[in-house]
Amino acid sequence: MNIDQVVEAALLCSDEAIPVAELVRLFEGEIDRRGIEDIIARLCSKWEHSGLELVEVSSGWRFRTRPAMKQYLDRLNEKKAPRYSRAALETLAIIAYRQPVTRGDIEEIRGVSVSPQILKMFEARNWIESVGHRDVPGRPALYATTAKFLDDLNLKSLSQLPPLLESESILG
Amino acid sequence: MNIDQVVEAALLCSDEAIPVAELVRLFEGEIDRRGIEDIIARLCSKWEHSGLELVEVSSGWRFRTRPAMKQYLDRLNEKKAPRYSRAALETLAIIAYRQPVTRGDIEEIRGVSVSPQILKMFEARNWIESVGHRDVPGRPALYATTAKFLDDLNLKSLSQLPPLLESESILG
Amino acid sequence: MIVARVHGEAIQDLPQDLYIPPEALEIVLETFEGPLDLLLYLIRKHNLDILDISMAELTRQYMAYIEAAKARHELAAEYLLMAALLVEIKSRMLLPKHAEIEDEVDPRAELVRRLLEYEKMKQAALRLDGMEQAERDFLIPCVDLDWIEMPELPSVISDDLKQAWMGLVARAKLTDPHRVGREELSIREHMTGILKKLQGRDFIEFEECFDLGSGLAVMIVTFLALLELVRESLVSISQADFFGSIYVKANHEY
Repeated sequence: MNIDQVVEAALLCSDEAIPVAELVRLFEGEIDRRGIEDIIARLCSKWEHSGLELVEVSSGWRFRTRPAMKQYLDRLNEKKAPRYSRAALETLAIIAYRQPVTRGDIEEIRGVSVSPQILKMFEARNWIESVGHRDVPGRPALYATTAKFLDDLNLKSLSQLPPLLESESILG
Repeated sequence: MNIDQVVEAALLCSDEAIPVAELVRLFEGEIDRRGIEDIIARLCSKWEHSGLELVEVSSGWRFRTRPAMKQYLDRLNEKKAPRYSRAALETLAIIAYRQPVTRGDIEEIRGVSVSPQILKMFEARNWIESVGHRDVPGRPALYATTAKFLDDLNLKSLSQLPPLLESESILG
Repeated sequence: MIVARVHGEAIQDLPQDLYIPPEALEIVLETFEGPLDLLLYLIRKHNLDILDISMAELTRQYMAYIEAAKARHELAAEYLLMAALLVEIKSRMLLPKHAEIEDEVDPRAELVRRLLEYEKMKQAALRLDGMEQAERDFLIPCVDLDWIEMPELPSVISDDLKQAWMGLVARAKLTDPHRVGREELSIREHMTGILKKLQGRDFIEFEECFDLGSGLAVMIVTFLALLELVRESLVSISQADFFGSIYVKANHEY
Protein backbone atom coordinates (compact mmCIF):
# COMPACT_ATOMS: atom_id res chain seq x y z
CA MET A 1 0.00 0.00 0.00
CA ASN A 2 1.49 3.20 -1.25
CA ILE A 3 1.39 6.14 1.17
CA ASP A 4 0.14 8.55 -1.49
CA GLN A 5 -2.84 6.30 -2.06
CA VAL A 6 -3.73 6.30 1.62
CA VAL A 7 -3.75 10.10 1.82
CA GLU A 8 -5.64 10.33 -1.46
CA ALA A 9 -8.32 7.91 -0.25
CA ALA A 10 -8.61 9.73 3.09
CA LEU A 11 -9.10 13.09 1.37
CA LEU A 12 -11.55 11.74 -1.20
CA CYS A 13 -13.69 10.08 1.47
CA SER A 14 -13.78 12.92 3.95
CA ASP A 15 -16.68 15.30 3.87
CA GLU A 16 -14.55 17.93 5.57
CA ALA A 17 -11.14 19.39 4.91
CA ILE A 18 -8.38 17.55 6.80
CA PRO A 19 -5.50 19.49 8.36
CA VAL A 20 -1.95 18.19 7.85
CA ALA A 21 -1.66 17.53 11.58
CA GLU A 22 -4.60 15.13 11.23
CA LEU A 23 -3.23 13.41 8.15
CA VAL A 24 -0.12 12.57 10.15
CA ARG A 25 -2.28 10.21 12.19
CA LEU A 26 -2.94 8.06 9.12
CA PHE A 27 0.52 6.60 9.57
CA GLU A 28 0.53 6.72 13.36
CA GLY A 29 3.19 9.39 13.26
CA GLU A 30 5.63 7.39 11.16
CA ILE A 31 5.46 10.10 8.54
CA ASP A 32 5.92 13.65 9.79
CA ARG A 33 4.33 16.88 8.61
CA ARG A 34 7.01 17.42 6.01
CA GLY A 35 6.38 13.96 4.66
CA ILE A 36 2.63 14.63 4.45
CA GLU A 37 3.26 17.95 2.71
CA ASP A 38 5.39 16.14 0.13
CA ILE A 39 2.59 13.64 -0.44
CA ILE A 40 0.10 16.49 -0.87
CA ALA A 41 2.37 18.21 -3.38
CA ARG A 42 2.57 14.99 -5.39
CA LEU A 43 -1.22 14.53 -5.24
CA CYS A 44 -1.79 18.13 -6.35
CA SER A 45 0.22 17.60 -9.47
CA LYS A 46 -1.29 14.17 -10.06
CA TRP A 47 -4.77 15.74 -10.05
CA GLU A 48 -3.72 18.81 -12.00
CA HIS A 49 -5.41 17.74 -15.19
CA SER A 50 -8.66 16.28 -13.97
CA GLY A 51 -12.15 17.20 -12.90
CA LEU A 52 -11.16 17.54 -9.27
CA GLU A 53 -8.48 19.59 -7.61
CA LEU A 54 -6.84 19.36 -4.23
CA VAL A 55 -7.07 22.70 -2.48
CA GLU A 56 -6.07 24.11 0.87
CA VAL A 57 -8.82 25.87 2.74
CA SER A 58 -8.80 27.37 6.20
CA SER A 59 -9.40 24.08 7.96
CA GLY A 60 -7.05 21.94 5.89
CA TRP A 61 -6.86 20.13 2.58
CA ARG A 62 -9.73 18.82 0.56
CA PHE A 63 -10.72 17.78 -2.91
CA ARG A 64 -13.29 19.78 -4.79
CA THR A 65 -14.71 19.78 -8.26
CA ARG A 66 -13.35 22.27 -10.70
CA PRO A 67 -15.90 24.92 -11.70
CA ALA A 68 -15.77 23.75 -15.31
CA MET A 69 -17.41 20.52 -14.13
CA LYS A 70 -20.52 22.26 -12.93
CA GLN A 71 -22.28 22.36 -16.27
CA TYR A 72 -21.93 18.59 -16.60
CA LEU A 73 -22.67 17.57 -13.04
CA ASP A 74 -25.70 19.84 -12.91
CA ARG A 75 -27.27 17.63 -15.54
CA LEU A 76 -27.25 14.71 -13.10
CA ASN A 77 -28.84 16.69 -10.32
CA GLU A 78 -31.65 18.05 -12.41
CA LYS A 79 -34.59 17.85 -10.16
CA LYS A 80 -38.12 17.99 -11.30
CA ALA A 81 -39.17 21.62 -11.23
CA PRO A 82 -41.33 22.02 -8.16
CA ARG A 83 -44.87 23.19 -8.69
CA TYR A 84 -47.35 24.92 -6.45
CA SER A 85 -50.50 23.11 -5.49
CA ARG A 86 -53.78 24.18 -6.99
CA ALA A 87 -54.81 25.60 -3.61
CA ALA A 88 -51.63 27.71 -3.53
CA LEU A 89 -52.04 28.96 -7.09
CA GLU A 90 -55.69 29.83 -6.56
CA THR A 91 -54.85 31.72 -3.40
CA LEU A 92 -52.15 33.62 -5.26
CA ALA A 93 -54.51 34.34 -8.15
CA ILE A 94 -57.13 35.72 -5.79
CA ILE A 95 -54.60 37.96 -4.08
CA ALA A 96 -53.25 39.13 -7.43
CA TYR A 97 -56.59 39.87 -9.07
CA ARG A 98 -58.69 40.93 -6.10
CA GLN A 99 -56.16 42.64 -3.87
CA PRO A 100 -56.28 43.82 -1.21
CA VAL A 101 -58.01 40.81 0.29
CA THR A 102 -58.21 39.18 3.70
CA ARG A 103 -57.87 35.49 4.31
CA GLY A 104 -61.64 35.48 4.82
CA ASP A 105 -62.15 36.92 1.33
CA ILE A 106 -59.97 34.20 -0.14
CA GLU A 107 -61.88 31.54 1.74
CA GLU A 108 -65.16 32.95 0.57
CA ILE A 109 -64.10 32.90 -3.06
CA ARG A 110 -62.51 29.44 -2.88
CA GLY A 111 -65.28 28.04 -0.71
CA VAL A 112 -62.75 26.26 1.50
CA SER A 113 -60.45 27.33 4.27
CA VAL A 114 -57.02 28.61 3.36
CA SER A 115 -54.10 27.09 5.18
CA PRO A 116 -51.91 29.71 6.87
CA GLN A 117 -48.90 27.84 5.44
CA ILE A 118 -49.84 28.94 1.93
CA LEU A 119 -49.91 32.59 2.93
CA LYS A 120 -46.69 32.20 4.92
CA MET A 121 -45.03 30.51 1.97
CA PHE A 122 -45.83 33.39 -0.37
CA GLU A 123 -44.91 35.94 2.28
CA ALA A 124 -41.57 34.18 2.76
CA ARG A 125 -40.99 34.39 -0.97
CA ASN A 126 -41.86 38.06 -0.69
CA TRP A 127 -44.59 37.73 -3.29
CA ILE A 128 -47.38 38.92 -1.00
CA GLU A 129 -47.47 41.20 1.99
CA SER A 130 -49.93 42.54 4.45
CA VAL A 131 -50.77 46.12 3.51
CA GLY A 132 -53.19 46.91 6.32
CA HIS A 133 -56.10 45.52 8.27
CA ARG A 134 -59.78 45.52 7.52
CA ASP A 135 -61.77 47.34 10.15
CA VAL A 136 -63.97 44.43 11.15
CA PRO A 137 -63.86 42.24 14.25
CA GLY A 138 -60.56 40.42 14.40
CA ARG A 139 -58.97 43.08 12.23
CA PRO A 140 -57.85 40.62 9.57
CA ALA A 141 -54.76 41.43 7.53
CA LEU A 142 -55.23 42.65 4.00
CA TYR A 143 -52.92 40.94 1.54
CA ALA A 144 -51.58 42.39 -1.67
CA THR A 145 -48.87 41.41 -4.11
CA THR A 146 -45.44 42.97 -3.99
CA ALA A 147 -43.09 44.49 -6.52
CA LYS A 148 -41.02 41.29 -6.32
CA PHE A 149 -44.05 39.30 -7.42
CA LEU A 150 -44.28 41.47 -10.52
CA ASP A 151 -40.54 41.21 -11.13
CA ASP A 152 -40.53 37.44 -10.76
CA LEU A 153 -43.44 37.08 -13.14
CA ASN A 154 -41.78 39.49 -15.51
CA LEU A 155 -44.61 41.98 -15.36
CA LYS A 156 -44.34 45.75 -15.33
CA SER A 157 -47.61 46.19 -13.48
CA LEU A 158 -50.62 44.21 -12.36
CA SER A 159 -52.48 45.42 -15.42
CA GLN A 160 -50.22 43.15 -17.45
CA LEU A 161 -51.78 40.11 -15.80
CA PRO A 162 -53.91 38.28 -18.35
CA PRO A 163 -57.32 39.88 -18.58
CA LEU A 164 -60.20 37.83 -17.27
CA LEU A 165 -63.05 39.08 -19.41
CA GLU A 166 -63.26 35.69 -21.09
CA SER A 167 -64.75 34.37 -17.88
CA GLU A 168 -68.13 35.27 -19.28
CA SER A 169 -67.72 32.65 -21.95
CA ILE A 170 -66.93 30.04 -19.32
CA LEU A 171 -70.06 30.90 -17.49
CA GLY A 172 -72.05 30.60 -20.68
CA MET B 1 -12.57 18.83 -20.65
CA ASN B 2 -11.94 15.17 -21.19
CA ILE B 3 -15.01 12.94 -21.01
CA ASP B 4 -13.32 10.43 -18.70
CA GLN B 5 -12.68 13.23 -16.22
CA VAL B 6 -16.33 14.22 -16.22
CA VAL B 7 -17.51 10.69 -15.42
CA GLU B 8 -14.76 10.28 -12.84
CA ALA B 9 -15.71 13.53 -11.10
CA ALA B 10 -19.41 12.62 -11.18
CA LEU B 11 -18.72 9.25 -9.56
CA LEU B 12 -16.32 10.65 -6.96
CA CYS B 13 -18.81 13.34 -5.97
CA SER B 14 -21.82 11.09 -5.57
CA ASP B 15 -22.52 9.27 -2.35
CA GLU B 16 -24.78 6.91 -4.22
CA ALA B 17 -24.06 4.57 -7.08
CA ILE B 18 -24.96 6.00 -10.50
CA PRO B 19 -26.50 3.76 -13.18
CA VAL B 20 -25.10 3.93 -16.71
CA ALA B 21 -28.41 5.31 -17.97
CA GLU B 22 -27.93 8.23 -15.61
CA LEU B 23 -24.30 8.81 -16.60
CA VAL B 24 -25.48 9.19 -20.20
CA ARG B 25 -27.17 12.41 -19.12
CA LEU B 26 -23.81 13.96 -18.28
CA PHE B 27 -23.29 14.48 -21.99
CA GLU B 28 -26.92 15.16 -22.84
CA GLY B 29 -27.09 11.93 -24.76
CA GLU B 30 -24.16 12.73 -27.03
CA ILE B 31 -22.40 9.66 -25.69
CA ASP B 32 -24.44 6.47 -25.63
CA ARG B 33 -24.44 3.61 -23.15
CA ARG B 34 -21.67 1.84 -25.01
CA GLY B 35 -19.57 4.97 -24.86
CA ILE B 36 -20.17 5.29 -21.11
CA GLU B 37 -19.27 1.64 -20.61
CA ASP B 38 -16.00 2.24 -22.46
CA ILE B 39 -15.25 5.20 -20.19
CA ILE B 40 -16.01 3.08 -17.12
CA ALA B 41 -13.70 0.35 -18.36
CA ARG B 42 -10.91 2.91 -18.80
CA LEU B 43 -11.55 4.35 -15.33
CA CYS B 44 -11.52 0.87 -13.78
CA SER B 45 -8.07 0.21 -15.14
CA LYS B 46 -6.85 3.72 -14.30
CA TRP B 47 -7.82 3.15 -10.65
CA GLU B 48 -6.59 -0.42 -10.57
CA HIS B 49 -3.55 0.32 -8.47
CA SER B 50 -4.90 2.80 -5.97
CA GLY B 51 -6.73 3.08 -2.70
CA LEU B 52 -10.10 3.25 -4.40
CA GLU B 53 -11.76 0.99 -6.90
CA LEU B 54 -14.67 1.45 -9.23
CA VAL B 55 -17.28 -1.25 -8.60
CA GLU B 56 -20.68 -2.13 -9.95
CA VAL B 57 -23.39 -2.64 -7.35
CA SER B 58 -27.13 -3.10 -7.63
CA SER B 59 -27.96 0.51 -8.33
CA GLY B 60 -25.05 1.34 -10.60
CA TRP B 61 -21.37 2.22 -10.54
CA ARG B 62 -19.53 3.84 -7.71
CA PHE B 63 -16.11 4.23 -6.19
CA ARG B 64 -15.26 2.70 -2.86
CA THR B 65 -12.10 2.38 -0.82
CA ARG B 66 -10.37 -0.96 -1.02
CA PRO B 67 -10.88 -2.85 2.25
CA ALA B 68 -7.12 -2.74 2.90
CA MET B 69 -7.45 1.04 3.27
CA LYS B 70 -9.82 0.81 6.19
CA GLN B 71 -7.16 0.20 8.82
CA TYR B 72 -5.50 3.51 7.89
CA LEU B 73 -8.70 5.49 7.49
CA ASP B 74 -9.97 4.24 10.83
CA ARG B 75 -7.14 6.12 12.49
CA LEU B 76 -8.72 9.39 11.38
CA ASN B 77 -12.20 8.51 12.57
CA GLU B 78 -12.45 7.89 16.24
CA LYS B 79 -15.91 6.48 15.95
CA LYS B 80 -15.86 2.93 14.74
CA ALA B 81 -18.69 1.70 12.61
CA PRO B 82 -21.00 -0.38 14.80
CA ARG B 83 -20.90 -4.14 14.79
CA TYR B 84 -24.33 -5.66 14.87
CA SER B 85 -25.48 -7.97 17.63
CA ARG B 86 -26.25 -11.59 16.83
CA ALA B 87 -29.96 -10.91 17.24
CA ALA B 88 -29.70 -8.07 14.72
CA LEU B 89 -27.65 -10.11 12.27
CA GLU B 90 -30.00 -13.08 12.46
CA THR B 91 -32.98 -10.80 11.87
CA LEU B 92 -31.22 -9.26 8.89
CA ALA B 93 -30.29 -12.68 7.52
CA ILE B 94 -33.89 -13.89 7.74
CA ILE B 95 -35.13 -10.77 5.94
CA ALA B 96 -32.42 -11.10 3.31
CA TYR B 97 -32.89 -14.81 2.61
CA ARG B 98 -36.58 -15.29 3.30
CA GLN B 99 -38.03 -11.97 2.13
CA PRO B 100 -40.69 -10.78 2.20
CA VAL B 101 -41.29 -11.70 5.84
CA THR B 102 -43.35 -10.33 8.68
CA ARG B 103 -42.04 -9.77 12.16
CA GLY B 104 -44.04 -12.86 13.14
CA ASP B 105 -42.17 -14.94 10.54
CA ILE B 106 -38.86 -13.77 11.95
CA GLU B 107 -39.96 -14.63 15.47
CA GLU B 108 -41.13 -18.04 14.32
CA ILE B 109 -37.74 -18.82 12.78
CA ARG B 110 -35.67 -17.43 15.64
CA GLY B 111 -37.94 -18.81 18.35
CA VAL B 112 -37.80 -15.54 20.29
CA SER B 113 -39.46 -12.19 20.03
CA VAL B 114 -37.85 -9.60 17.80
CA SER B 115 -37.30 -6.20 19.31
CA PRO B 116 -38.84 -3.40 17.25
CA GLN B 117 -35.58 -1.46 17.73
CA ILE B 118 -33.74 -3.90 15.50
CA LEU B 119 -36.19 -3.42 12.66
CA LYS B 120 -36.17 0.35 13.19
CA MET B 121 -32.38 0.38 13.14
CA PHE B 122 -32.19 -1.36 9.77
CA GLU B 123 -35.03 0.76 8.43
CA ALA B 124 -33.15 3.87 9.53
CA ARG B 125 -30.08 2.66 7.68
CA ASN B 126 -32.36 2.09 4.71
CA TRP B 127 -31.35 -1.56 4.52
CA ILE B 128 -34.86 -2.91 4.92
CA GLU B 129 -38.26 -1.54 4.10
CA SER B 130 -41.86 -2.52 4.39
CA VAL B 131 -43.05 -3.64 0.95
CA GLY B 132 -46.65 -4.41 1.83
CA HIS B 133 -48.86 -6.13 4.34
CA ARG B 134 -49.82 -9.73 4.75
CA ASP B 135 -53.55 -10.16 4.45
CA VAL B 136 -54.09 -11.73 7.87
CA PRO B 137 -55.56 -10.20 11.03
CA GLY B 138 -53.48 -7.21 12.10
CA ARG B 139 -52.19 -6.86 8.52
CA PRO B 140 -48.53 -7.16 9.59
CA ALA B 141 -45.93 -5.37 7.49
CA LEU B 142 -43.85 -7.45 5.10
CA TYR B 143 -40.17 -6.59 5.19
CA ALA B 144 -37.67 -6.89 2.37
CA THR B 145 -34.16 -5.64 1.79
CA THR B 146 -33.45 -2.50 -0.24
CA ALA B 147 -31.08 -1.61 -3.07
CA LYS B 148 -28.99 0.26 -0.51
CA PHE B 149 -28.52 -2.95 1.44
CA LEU B 150 -27.08 -4.57 -1.67
CA ASP B 151 -24.99 -1.49 -2.46
CA ASP B 152 -23.58 -1.32 1.06
CA LEU B 153 -22.66 -4.99 0.90
CA ASN B 154 -21.13 -4.38 -2.50
CA LEU B 155 -23.54 -6.76 -4.22
CA LYS B 156 -25.20 -6.53 -7.59
CA SER B 157 -28.19 -8.65 -6.63
CA LEU B 158 -29.58 -10.88 -3.90
CA SER B 159 -28.32 -13.91 -5.79
CA GLN B 160 -24.80 -12.82 -4.87
CA LEU B 161 -25.52 -13.40 -1.18
CA PRO B 162 -23.55 -16.37 0.15
CA PRO B 163 -25.48 -19.58 -0.48
CA LEU B 164 -27.28 -21.12 2.48
CA LEU B 165 -25.69 -24.14 4.03
CA GLU B 166 -27.19 -27.45 3.03
CA SER B 167 -28.77 -29.21 5.96
CA GLU B 168 -26.48 -32.23 5.52
CA SER B 169 -23.41 -30.21 6.30
CA ILE B 170 -24.98 -29.13 9.58
CA LEU B 171 -25.13 -32.73 10.65
CA GLY B 172 -21.40 -33.10 10.10
CA MET C 1 -19.01 -19.68 46.57
CA ILE C 2 -22.75 -19.59 46.09
CA VAL C 3 -23.55 -20.76 42.60
CA ALA C 4 -27.27 -20.29 42.79
CA ARG C 5 -30.27 -19.99 45.03
CA VAL C 6 -33.05 -22.46 44.50
CA HIS C 7 -36.20 -21.88 46.52
CA GLY C 8 -34.22 -19.57 48.74
CA GLU C 9 -31.65 -22.25 49.43
CA ALA C 10 -28.09 -21.47 48.57
CA ILE C 11 -26.41 -24.01 46.34
CA GLN C 12 -22.68 -24.17 46.83
CA ASP C 13 -21.75 -26.54 44.08
CA LEU C 14 -23.03 -27.21 40.63
CA PRO C 15 -25.28 -30.27 40.56
CA GLN C 16 -23.13 -33.31 39.82
CA ASP C 17 -25.68 -35.01 37.62
CA LEU C 18 -25.82 -32.07 35.27
CA TYR C 19 -24.88 -33.19 31.76
CA ILE C 20 -23.73 -29.74 30.94
CA PRO C 21 -20.12 -29.10 31.77
CA PRO C 22 -19.66 -26.22 34.22
CA GLU C 23 -17.99 -24.08 31.57
CA ALA C 24 -21.23 -24.13 29.62
CA LEU C 25 -23.00 -22.59 32.56
CA GLU C 26 -20.42 -19.88 32.55
CA ILE C 27 -21.89 -18.80 29.27
CA VAL C 28 -24.53 -16.40 30.30
CA LEU C 29 -27.97 -16.94 28.99
CA GLU C 30 -27.73 -13.81 26.89
CA THR C 31 -25.23 -15.51 24.64
CA PHE C 32 -28.03 -17.73 23.41
CA GLU C 33 -30.41 -16.23 20.93
CA GLY C 34 -33.35 -18.16 22.32
CA PRO C 35 -34.38 -21.77 22.95
CA LEU C 36 -33.62 -22.95 19.39
CA ASP C 37 -30.11 -21.62 19.73
CA LEU C 38 -29.71 -23.37 23.06
CA LEU C 39 -31.04 -26.64 21.62
CA LEU C 40 -28.61 -26.41 18.72
CA TYR C 41 -25.83 -25.82 21.19
CA LEU C 42 -26.80 -28.92 23.17
CA ILE C 43 -27.12 -31.03 20.03
CA ARG C 44 -23.70 -29.90 18.83
CA LYS C 45 -22.08 -30.25 22.23
CA HIS C 46 -23.13 -33.85 22.51
CA ASN C 47 -22.94 -34.86 18.89
CA LEU C 48 -26.60 -35.73 18.72
CA ASP C 49 -27.96 -36.44 15.28
CA ILE C 50 -30.24 -33.57 14.47
CA LEU C 51 -32.37 -35.82 12.22
CA ASP C 52 -32.73 -38.52 14.86
CA ILE C 53 -32.66 -36.67 18.12
CA SER C 54 -32.86 -38.68 21.29
CA MET C 55 -35.70 -36.77 22.87
CA ALA C 56 -35.10 -38.17 26.35
CA GLU C 57 -31.51 -37.07 26.29
CA LEU C 58 -32.14 -33.68 24.77
CA THR C 59 -35.07 -32.93 27.06
CA ARG C 60 -33.08 -33.88 30.15
CA GLN C 61 -30.16 -31.66 29.17
CA TYR C 62 -32.39 -28.78 28.23
CA MET C 63 -34.29 -29.02 31.52
CA ALA C 64 -31.11 -29.24 33.52
CA TYR C 65 -29.79 -26.19 31.77
CA ILE C 66 -32.81 -24.03 32.24
CA GLU C 67 -33.21 -25.14 35.84
CA ALA C 68 -29.67 -23.98 36.50
CA ALA C 69 -30.11 -20.85 34.43
CA LYS C 70 -33.45 -20.04 36.02
CA ALA C 71 -31.74 -19.75 39.35
CA ARG C 72 -29.57 -17.00 37.97
CA HIS C 73 -31.74 -15.22 35.47
CA GLU C 74 -35.19 -14.07 34.79
CA LEU C 75 -35.90 -16.68 32.14
CA ALA C 76 -37.70 -15.60 29.00
CA ALA C 77 -41.07 -17.25 28.44
CA GLU C 78 -39.85 -18.73 25.15
CA TYR C 79 -37.49 -21.03 27.06
CA LEU C 80 -40.29 -22.37 29.20
CA LEU C 81 -42.51 -22.81 26.17
CA MET C 82 -39.79 -24.87 24.51
CA ALA C 83 -39.48 -27.00 27.65
CA ALA C 84 -43.18 -27.78 27.43
CA LEU C 85 -42.84 -28.62 23.74
CA LEU C 86 -39.93 -30.99 24.38
CA VAL C 87 -41.84 -32.81 27.10
CA GLU C 88 -44.83 -33.08 24.82
CA ILE C 89 -42.77 -34.55 21.99
CA LYS C 90 -41.09 -36.94 24.37
CA SER C 91 -44.38 -38.19 25.72
CA ARG C 92 -45.89 -38.59 22.26
CA MET C 93 -42.90 -40.70 21.27
CA LEU C 94 -43.60 -43.01 24.19
CA LEU C 95 -47.01 -43.83 22.76
CA PRO C 96 -47.12 -47.04 20.72
CA LYS C 97 -47.11 -46.56 16.98
CA HIS C 98 -50.17 -47.47 15.03
CA ALA C 99 -49.07 -49.70 12.21
CA GLU C 100 -52.31 -49.04 10.33
CA ILE C 101 -51.74 -45.29 10.23
CA GLU C 102 -49.25 -45.03 7.43
CA ASP C 103 -48.55 -41.34 7.29
CA GLU C 104 -48.09 -40.95 10.99
CA VAL C 105 -45.75 -38.02 11.37
CA ASP C 106 -42.71 -38.28 13.58
CA PRO C 107 -43.52 -35.94 16.49
CA ARG C 108 -39.99 -34.58 16.17
CA ALA C 109 -40.42 -33.54 12.54
CA GLU C 110 -41.59 -30.00 13.17
CA LEU C 111 -38.90 -29.38 15.77
CA VAL C 112 -36.23 -30.71 13.42
CA ARG C 113 -37.54 -28.53 10.60
CA ARG C 114 -37.36 -25.47 12.83
CA LEU C 115 -33.91 -26.35 14.10
CA LEU C 116 -32.59 -26.77 10.56
CA GLU C 117 -34.14 -23.52 9.40
CA TYR C 118 -32.80 -21.66 12.40
CA GLU C 119 -29.35 -23.15 11.95
CA LYS C 120 -29.36 -22.03 8.32
CA MET C 121 -30.25 -18.48 9.30
CA LYS C 122 -27.72 -18.48 12.10
CA GLN C 123 -25.01 -19.44 9.63
CA ALA C 124 -26.30 -16.93 7.11
CA ALA C 125 -26.06 -14.22 9.77
CA LEU C 126 -22.41 -15.10 10.36
CA ARG C 127 -21.70 -15.01 6.65
CA LEU C 128 -23.45 -11.67 6.25
CA ASP C 129 -21.32 -10.36 9.06
CA GLY C 130 -18.26 -11.68 7.27
CA MET C 131 -19.08 -9.73 4.13
CA GLU C 132 -17.60 -6.35 3.37
CA GLN C 133 -19.89 -3.64 4.65
CA ALA C 134 -19.97 0.04 3.73
CA GLU C 135 -18.67 2.20 6.58
CA ARG C 136 -17.38 -0.77 8.54
CA ASP C 137 -15.02 -2.16 5.89
CA PHE C 138 -14.90 0.46 3.20
CA LEU C 139 -15.86 4.06 2.60
CA ILE C 140 -17.51 5.75 -0.31
CA PRO C 141 -15.84 8.89 -1.61
CA CYS C 142 -18.00 11.94 -1.62
CA VAL C 143 -16.16 15.00 -2.82
CA ASP C 144 -17.91 18.29 -2.22
CA LEU C 145 -19.52 19.85 -5.17
CA ASP C 146 -17.98 23.23 -4.80
CA TRP C 147 -20.97 25.35 -5.46
CA ILE C 148 -23.87 26.26 -3.33
CA GLU C 149 -27.10 24.66 -4.28
CA MET C 150 -29.91 27.13 -4.21
CA PRO C 151 -33.24 25.57 -3.37
CA GLU C 152 -35.32 25.83 -6.50
CA LEU C 153 -38.64 27.53 -5.98
CA PRO C 154 -41.61 26.75 -8.14
CA SER C 155 -41.89 29.05 -11.08
CA VAL C 156 -45.20 30.65 -11.86
CA ILE C 157 -46.15 32.39 -15.05
CA SER C 158 -49.01 34.80 -15.17
CA ASP C 159 -51.08 32.39 -17.24
CA ASP C 160 -50.94 29.94 -14.31
CA LEU C 161 -52.72 32.55 -12.24
CA LYS C 162 -55.26 33.15 -14.93
CA GLN C 163 -55.92 29.42 -15.22
CA ALA C 164 -56.23 29.17 -11.45
CA TRP C 165 -58.71 31.99 -11.41
CA MET C 166 -60.70 30.61 -14.32
CA GLY C 167 -60.78 27.28 -12.54
CA LEU C 168 -62.20 28.97 -9.49
CA VAL C 169 -64.80 30.78 -11.50
CA ALA C 170 -65.82 27.66 -13.35
CA ARG C 171 -65.98 25.66 -10.13
CA ALA C 172 -67.97 28.23 -8.25
CA LYS C 173 -70.32 28.71 -11.20
CA LEU C 174 -70.53 32.28 -10.10
CA THR C 175 -73.79 33.79 -11.21
CA ASP C 176 -72.38 37.22 -10.85
CA PRO C 177 -69.18 37.13 -12.85
CA HIS C 178 -66.37 39.20 -11.52
CA ARG C 179 -65.58 41.36 -14.46
CA VAL C 180 -61.99 41.99 -13.65
CA GLY C 181 -60.69 43.71 -16.68
CA ARG C 182 -57.63 45.71 -17.29
CA GLU C 183 -59.19 48.83 -15.81
CA GLU C 184 -60.56 47.25 -12.69
CA LEU C 185 -57.29 45.49 -12.06
CA SER C 186 -55.42 48.72 -12.16
CA ILE C 187 -57.93 50.11 -9.69
CA ARG C 188 -57.07 47.28 -7.33
CA GLU C 189 -53.37 47.90 -7.90
CA HIS C 190 -53.86 51.49 -6.83
CA MET C 191 -55.93 50.42 -3.84
CA THR C 192 -52.92 48.42 -2.71
CA GLY C 193 -50.69 51.39 -3.43
CA ILE C 194 -52.75 53.71 -1.25
CA LEU C 195 -52.83 51.15 1.59
CA LYS C 196 -49.06 50.82 1.35
CA LYS C 197 -48.71 54.60 1.65
CA LEU C 198 -50.85 54.44 4.78
CA GLN C 199 -48.70 51.80 6.41
CA GLY C 200 -47.25 52.99 9.68
CA ARG C 201 -49.10 56.26 9.48
CA ASP C 202 -52.38 57.43 10.92
CA PHE C 203 -53.41 59.32 7.82
CA ILE C 204 -52.12 60.86 4.67
CA GLU C 205 -53.24 63.93 2.86
CA PHE C 206 -55.61 63.40 -0.01
CA GLU C 207 -53.08 64.76 -2.49
CA GLU C 208 -50.50 62.25 -1.37
CA CYS C 209 -52.62 59.47 -2.81
CA PHE C 210 -51.97 60.79 -6.27
CA ASP C 211 -48.85 60.48 -8.24
CA LEU C 212 -48.85 63.83 -9.98
CA GLY C 213 -47.39 63.72 -13.42
CA SER C 214 -48.53 60.19 -14.10
CA GLY C 215 -51.20 61.39 -16.43
CA LEU C 216 -54.89 62.02 -16.19
CA ALA C 217 -55.91 58.41 -16.77
CA VAL C 218 -53.83 57.21 -13.82
CA MET C 219 -55.14 60.03 -11.61
CA ILE C 220 -58.70 58.98 -12.42
CA VAL C 221 -57.93 55.35 -11.70
CA THR C 222 -56.33 56.35 -8.41
CA PHE C 223 -59.41 58.34 -7.51
CA LEU C 224 -61.62 55.37 -8.34
CA ALA C 225 -59.32 53.22 -6.18
CA LEU C 226 -59.79 55.63 -3.32
CA LEU C 227 -63.57 55.51 -3.71
CA GLU C 228 -63.43 51.73 -3.81
CA LEU C 229 -61.37 51.70 -0.58
CA VAL C 230 -64.02 53.89 1.03
CA ARG C 231 -66.79 51.65 -0.29
CA GLU C 232 -65.03 48.59 1.16
CA SER C 233 -64.61 50.53 4.45
CA LEU C 234 -60.86 50.13 4.26
CA VAL C 235 -60.23 53.85 4.55
CA SER C 236 -62.25 56.87 5.45
CA ILE C 237 -61.94 60.36 4.09
CA SER C 238 -62.40 63.37 6.31
CA GLN C 239 -62.26 67.08 5.97
CA ALA C 240 -62.25 69.19 9.10
CA ASP C 241 -63.07 72.54 7.52
CA PHE C 242 -64.52 73.84 4.32
CA PHE C 243 -61.72 74.06 1.83
CA GLY C 244 -59.42 72.59 4.48
CA SER C 245 -57.13 69.66 3.92
CA ILE C 246 -58.75 66.35 3.09
CA TYR C 247 -57.29 63.41 4.99
CA VAL C 248 -57.33 59.78 4.06
CA LYS C 249 -57.37 57.68 7.17
CA ALA C 250 -56.83 53.94 7.44
CA ASN C 251 -59.82 52.47 9.18
CA HIS C 252 -57.81 50.24 11.39
CA GLU C 253 -56.63 53.21 13.40
CA TYR C 254 -58.88 53.98 16.31
